[in-house]
Amino acid sequence: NSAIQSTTKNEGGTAKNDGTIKIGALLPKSGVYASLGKNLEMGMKLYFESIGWKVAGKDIELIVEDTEADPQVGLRKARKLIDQDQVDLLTGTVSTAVAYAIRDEVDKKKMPFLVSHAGGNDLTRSKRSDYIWRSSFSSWQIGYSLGQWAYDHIGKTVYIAAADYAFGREVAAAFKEAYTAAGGKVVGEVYPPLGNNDYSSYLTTIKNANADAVYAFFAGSDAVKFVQQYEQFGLKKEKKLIGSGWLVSEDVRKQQGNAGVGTIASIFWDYHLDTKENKAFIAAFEKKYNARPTIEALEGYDAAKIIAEALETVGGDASDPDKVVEAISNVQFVSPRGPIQFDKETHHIIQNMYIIETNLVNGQAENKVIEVIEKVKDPGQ
Amino acid sequence: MEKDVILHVERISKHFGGLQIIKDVSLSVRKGERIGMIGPNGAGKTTFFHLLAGDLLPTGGKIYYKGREMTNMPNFKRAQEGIVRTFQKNNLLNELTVLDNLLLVLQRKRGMANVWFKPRNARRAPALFAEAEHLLETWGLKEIANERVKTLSYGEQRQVEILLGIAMEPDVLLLDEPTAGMSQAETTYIVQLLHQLPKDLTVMVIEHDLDVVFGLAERMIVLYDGYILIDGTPDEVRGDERVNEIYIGKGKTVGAERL
Amino acid sequence: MLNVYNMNTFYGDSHVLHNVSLTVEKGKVTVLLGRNGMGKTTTIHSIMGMVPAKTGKIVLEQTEIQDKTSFQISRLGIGLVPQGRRIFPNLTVKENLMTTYRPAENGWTLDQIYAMFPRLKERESSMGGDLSGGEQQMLSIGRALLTNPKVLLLDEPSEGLSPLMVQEVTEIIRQLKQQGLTILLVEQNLAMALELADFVYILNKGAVVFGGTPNELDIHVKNKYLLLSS
Amino acid sequence: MDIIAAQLVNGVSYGMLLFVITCGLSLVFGILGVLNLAHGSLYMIGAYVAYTLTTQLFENFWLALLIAPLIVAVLSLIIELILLRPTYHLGHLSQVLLTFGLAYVIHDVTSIIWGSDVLSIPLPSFLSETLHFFHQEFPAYRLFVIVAGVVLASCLWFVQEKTRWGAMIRAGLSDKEMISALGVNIKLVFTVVFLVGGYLAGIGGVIASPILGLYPSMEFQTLILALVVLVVGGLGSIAGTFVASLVVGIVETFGRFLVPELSLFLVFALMAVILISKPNGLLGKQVIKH
Amino acid sequence: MNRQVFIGIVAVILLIAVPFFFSLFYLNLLAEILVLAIFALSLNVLVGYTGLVSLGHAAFFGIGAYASALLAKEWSPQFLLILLASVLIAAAASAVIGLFCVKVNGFYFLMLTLAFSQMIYSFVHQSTTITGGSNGLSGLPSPMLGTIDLSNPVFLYYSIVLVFVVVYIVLGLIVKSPFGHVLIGIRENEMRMKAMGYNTALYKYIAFIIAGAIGGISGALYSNLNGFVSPNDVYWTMSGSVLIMVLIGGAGTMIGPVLGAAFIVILETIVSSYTTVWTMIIGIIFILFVVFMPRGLVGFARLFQKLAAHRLPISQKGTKPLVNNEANQ
Ligand SMILES: Nc1ncnc2c1ncn2[C@@H]1O[C@H](COP(=O)(O)OP(=O)(O)OP(=O)(O)O)[C@@H](O)[C@H]1O
Ligand SMILES: Nc1ncnc2c1ncn2[C@@H]1O[C@H](COP(=O)(O)OP(=O)(O)OP(=O)(O)O)[C@@H](O)[C@H]1O
Ligand SMILES: [Mg+2]
Ligand SMILES: [Mg+2]
Repeated sequence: NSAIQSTTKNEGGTAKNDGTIKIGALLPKSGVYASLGKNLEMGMKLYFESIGWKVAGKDIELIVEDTEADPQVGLRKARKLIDQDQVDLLTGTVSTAVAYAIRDEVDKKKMPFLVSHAGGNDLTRSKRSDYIWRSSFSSWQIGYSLGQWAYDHIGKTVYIAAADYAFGREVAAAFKEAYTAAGGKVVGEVYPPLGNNDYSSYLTTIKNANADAVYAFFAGSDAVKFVQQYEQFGLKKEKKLIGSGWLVSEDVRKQQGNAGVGTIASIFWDYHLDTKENKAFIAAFEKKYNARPTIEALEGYDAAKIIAEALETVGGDASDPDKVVEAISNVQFVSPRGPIQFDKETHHIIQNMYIIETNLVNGQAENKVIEVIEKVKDPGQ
Repeated sequence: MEKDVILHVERISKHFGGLQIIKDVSLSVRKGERIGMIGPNGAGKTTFFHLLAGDLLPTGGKIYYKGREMTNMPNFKRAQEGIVRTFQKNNLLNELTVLDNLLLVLQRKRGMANVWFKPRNARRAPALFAEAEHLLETWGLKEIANERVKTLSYGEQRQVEILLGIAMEPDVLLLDEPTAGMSQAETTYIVQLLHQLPKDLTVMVIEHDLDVVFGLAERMIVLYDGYILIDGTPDEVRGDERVNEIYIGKGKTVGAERL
Repeated sequence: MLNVYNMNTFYGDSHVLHNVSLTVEKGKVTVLLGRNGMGKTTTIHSIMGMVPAKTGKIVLEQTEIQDKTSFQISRLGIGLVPQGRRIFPNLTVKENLMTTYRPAENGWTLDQIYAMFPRLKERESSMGGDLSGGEQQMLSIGRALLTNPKVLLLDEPSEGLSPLMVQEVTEIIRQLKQQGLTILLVEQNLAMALELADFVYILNKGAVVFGGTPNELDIHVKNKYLLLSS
Repeated sequence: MDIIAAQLVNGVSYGMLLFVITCGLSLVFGILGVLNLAHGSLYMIGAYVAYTLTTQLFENFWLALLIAPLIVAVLSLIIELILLRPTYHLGHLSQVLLTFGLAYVIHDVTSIIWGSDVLSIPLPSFLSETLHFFHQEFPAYRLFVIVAGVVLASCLWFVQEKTRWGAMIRAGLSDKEMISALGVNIKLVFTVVFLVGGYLAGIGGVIASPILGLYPSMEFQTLILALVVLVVGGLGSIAGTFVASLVVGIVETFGRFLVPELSLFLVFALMAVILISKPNGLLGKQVIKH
Repeated sequence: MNRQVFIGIVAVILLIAVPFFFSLFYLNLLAEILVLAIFALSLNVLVGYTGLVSLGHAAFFGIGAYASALLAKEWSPQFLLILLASVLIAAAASAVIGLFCVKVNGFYFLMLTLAFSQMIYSFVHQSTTITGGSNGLSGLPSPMLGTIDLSNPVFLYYSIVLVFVVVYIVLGLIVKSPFGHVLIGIRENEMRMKAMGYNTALYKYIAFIIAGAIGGISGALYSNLNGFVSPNDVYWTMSGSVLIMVLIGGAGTMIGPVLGAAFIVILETIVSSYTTVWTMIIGIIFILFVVFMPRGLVGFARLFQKLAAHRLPISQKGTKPLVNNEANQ
């Protein structure tokens, strides 16, 4: 198919190989987000394997492309998957910037795209597309869910510290929205750069401020450094540390030693969630990979399941993107994270949020779910 | 100031940290003069040239050129205005050919340096290339015109150094030990050519080869420890006891340098 | 002391030295003359291992050195005063002298060099690159002497020196010779060269065209290879 | 007032952390003139090896501090002999490509060996204590970093100023051929200095990573940071790097304290201001002139 | 007709023919290569010809890209207008930054350009309301050329080819002109150029502005091609990769940066589809390049040409008489 042909013809729907269904996954496999990408992929593979890489009698082929968490590369790879590999469906992107970057391309080419991580609010708000559905979370869900609870249980004043990038700021703003609505007061905010190396200066400032607690959004190596230094500079004794679940998630908690113990966070899944779906998922994952699943593994697993169920509904015929999208919107099941379904208005997932606390169990820092906030729905604007 | 004074130096001095290298030197140079400059090693001759050419700025004093003050004029501007120097230590564009070195001089002189969209080659700029060829021919460097400078022998590079200075068509030419490192044969040849330079060209030459300097100069300046010891005719200098003492050495007379 | 047999040296493809053979006798001053670009410096560099000869043999006392690297050659006792001085501009005068100093019994010391060139002592803590041309030449000579060599290669040591200093250096070379040092001297200053020479070679187009005592160097040869005869 | 004092201590300790990271680069690039963009990678290897040693083999930080840098030094030796030595003559631009390629290779090799998860190095218990002064608390490990920085600086200063090595390297930089002809095995000197630079990178990795953490792409972040400190101080002088580390450390700490919105901007603005007013950095040696 | 012009015309014909034979994916890839090639060409004016190694060239790419994106959003979708305006803005920015940068040399220049570009990065990254912060600006309106809608990738591709050809010819003329030779002279020995009467600071400044302006062109094209901009466009990694394109292609030649851009983009896209350790493979390729073809792809091609023509490489010294003064004897 030359470029001239494919741009002059209106319908790109040429006959594809009918024996297989191709799924393109855009995931970072190098750079800072490599381990997130890796876990998402592991989760997806776990699910597809459980159904024998077959859906509605067709083989599933998963093509993973490395986005390097770079929008340009992401777009280039999306084009490759769509134009070259002719995939039936796209999923993935860890980075919101990458998701935004490919949004128009996906929309224009009517390519069903199930977002399995990127949480930027606008993806299901101002940048909503008929072909984009999100099964992961939005930054609003993460931040907002802790606001009321923190006011009720932690204290009346907080200091906010969040990594300085769009996602960090969105989460912080959502928390602030809920917290102040509940009556709490934000006494200060600080946004250290992403990948900041030394928090001592910020921590000294925070320490000398008058706040009951500190709401923090950090992830990955930032979370390790922040939580450790939070303890080392003596803040832990004075101010409760609360934040998003990534502050004490599976991939960082062990590295924090016991520094994270006592932290309160909100998130949409936890390893210690006590449901039979979760137990089964964890058992399967640990058997296959001999490691604990992370939240990204769960996201991958769920995304794979949503895709498979939707394809099952359309009988394995992915040639009409509108039908595929329609099928996705109707998927609902009880996931390891609890019951999930899509909001047909916003294309965003409706899910439970959990308040978790980090405790010491047998000398190990472990999270425990202390409260469930059910069916949290993104407002969509 | 007299009318035909082209260069006038008024009590300039130069310090480096605590060292005073040039001490209140004053000098007037008339147009077309041929001045030889000698003095012991480290007397400040090269530094004096640096000051004239603007490669260093003086710590005190003033320099006038063609009646205008130019004490703080930057070096490239002075070169454009006609004060041109050669370097004691070869200072060429080593990766380029001799021809390319020369063309860079000529293209500026011919006002072509700011031509942007016309290739510089023999077809598009025949006059430029012809002139370069002529110069290389005259100065006996034609065979090495297309050699890269860094592959030339030391003495050959010295010859290029002088050629670049002359090709600038200066009004005042400052030659810093032009024949050092050149063989006797080349020295003789170059000196002949220097004699043929236009009469209205002002030349100042630093040289330790007394034959060369006394052959060229009609006025001699002896610099000693940062000040002018003698400023006079070659004969005055030749006869001066102090010069023999500090510079030429006993038992030697000018002219006996060579066989 | 130092013998060069049939040396051929190339820069890339260009054949610069053609079967050059030289004998530098112990305790003598051997002078190498020739016009610009004839291969004098290349000869020196080949002996020193800086531009290794492609073929030929170079023997210092009994050791063949043509395959050695220049620092080994230097340590075997060959000192070099290079053309163009090649002072280390970002080292002080004292550092220039002392960095490569190799002490020897009854050998040169820093104080002796300073006594010989008082100017260097005055400028002891100046950067090498700031020195005047002549001062750098003195420094270059001093630096080579402080490696306390057995054979000294001098490539135009008088360049840039005032007549007075030329005499001084001539005197030094004479003394060195008397102390038994072996010297290979390249010079454009014929007066100086012939005053010192025990034996003279002339290079022309990379080949040895004359070898003999200064007395044998008649006006013919000179006109042909050294002077401008047109 | 207490908070100012506390921030000052933070600034000094951060500055010394920067020095520990930068001193190896200062030696290899500033003094030896080898633009080694894989320097951050050597740092990273030091950190990862220390991680393995402390968590899997000995569980002893001090032993790791001893052994990990040696391993990095051996690796640098191999790199110098096989890759750099034959290509020195090609100049800086080739070194950029070469060492950048090397950094890429090391990047993947480490992620194959150690994975791409975030890791951290456990500290001996007395270093994980918290100390109290100025009515503030301060981690003991940060004091250790300050001491380490000062010790390293003194050793390097001594070697550079009091031995012939410093002069030899500088001479070799301006004219390699000539220094060889005067009897110095300059290739060996370069190799040894590069090796020492690698050793210092390893030390930097071990000492800094308990604070900075271990994570994929850490090497590039560290490299940029180190380059900034290096130029602020000026090439060619350990003293410059030392001063620059303190200046950058203190300015950044107070910048984050006073105008936290400009955190990202600050280091680079500082570097720009310094380079514009002092084109050779704070204490940089003048570039070689004619 | 001379050989170079002939090769040029053939190349242009090939570029025009591409959409008829290759799929959309390759078309977009080629368009991206051309855009980055323009970027590399612009940096080459500094690195290859003037001898100023910049690690902050992404600043101008990013300024061009953001200017174009914002103008397209707020002002007019007209491709040419936007392109022109973005170039002017990038040129203005380089005029300001260049003022400071040309005063320092060598590695300090590299770091000062880095500093400026990182400051611009942090501005772009943080002023979320204007630039979209770390998420960048997406959903840009598709460009129009008069009444032609360039959202059709083929038309957009042809527009890019056109700009590329114009830039290549203009730069090709500049570097061969007397002005270009001045830049080369500065690269070789700035001090001597001053002694020849050249105001080298001014020439460096002009070169900096040319490079910045053309960098701006490529940035503007990039945002039109992709329909979004992101802070990555201004980040130092972008400066680093374009520098590598120049080096691997061969600095100081016209075709080198183009080859370098093509090589890197193709390599990255293809290798990373097959293996996760693609960084390592690219790294090894860099190393092999330095060891085996230190003069870049171009040097390699030249060597090959020479060998094929059975000519002796590099120096013609062998034939030259050692003596240069025979004419005088
Ligand atoms: N930048 C500088 N810093 C310090 N001292 C300097 C500097 N430049 C020159 N000098 C000193 O100034 C003195 C004069 O140097 P200059 O080069 O002018 O001498 P000269 O008369 O040309 O000598 P020669 O005949 O040996 O070339 C020397 O002693 C030198 O050390
Ligand atoms: N690096 C080089 N690459 C190629 N050719 C060179 C190189 N160095 C010197 N040559 C050539 O070798 C020949 C001999 O040069 P050499 O420097 O030995 O001459 P020389 O006799 O010392 O001359 P001078 O009196 O000018 O110092 C010259 O023709 C020169 O052009
Ligand atoms: Mg002088
Ligand atoms: Mg010579």
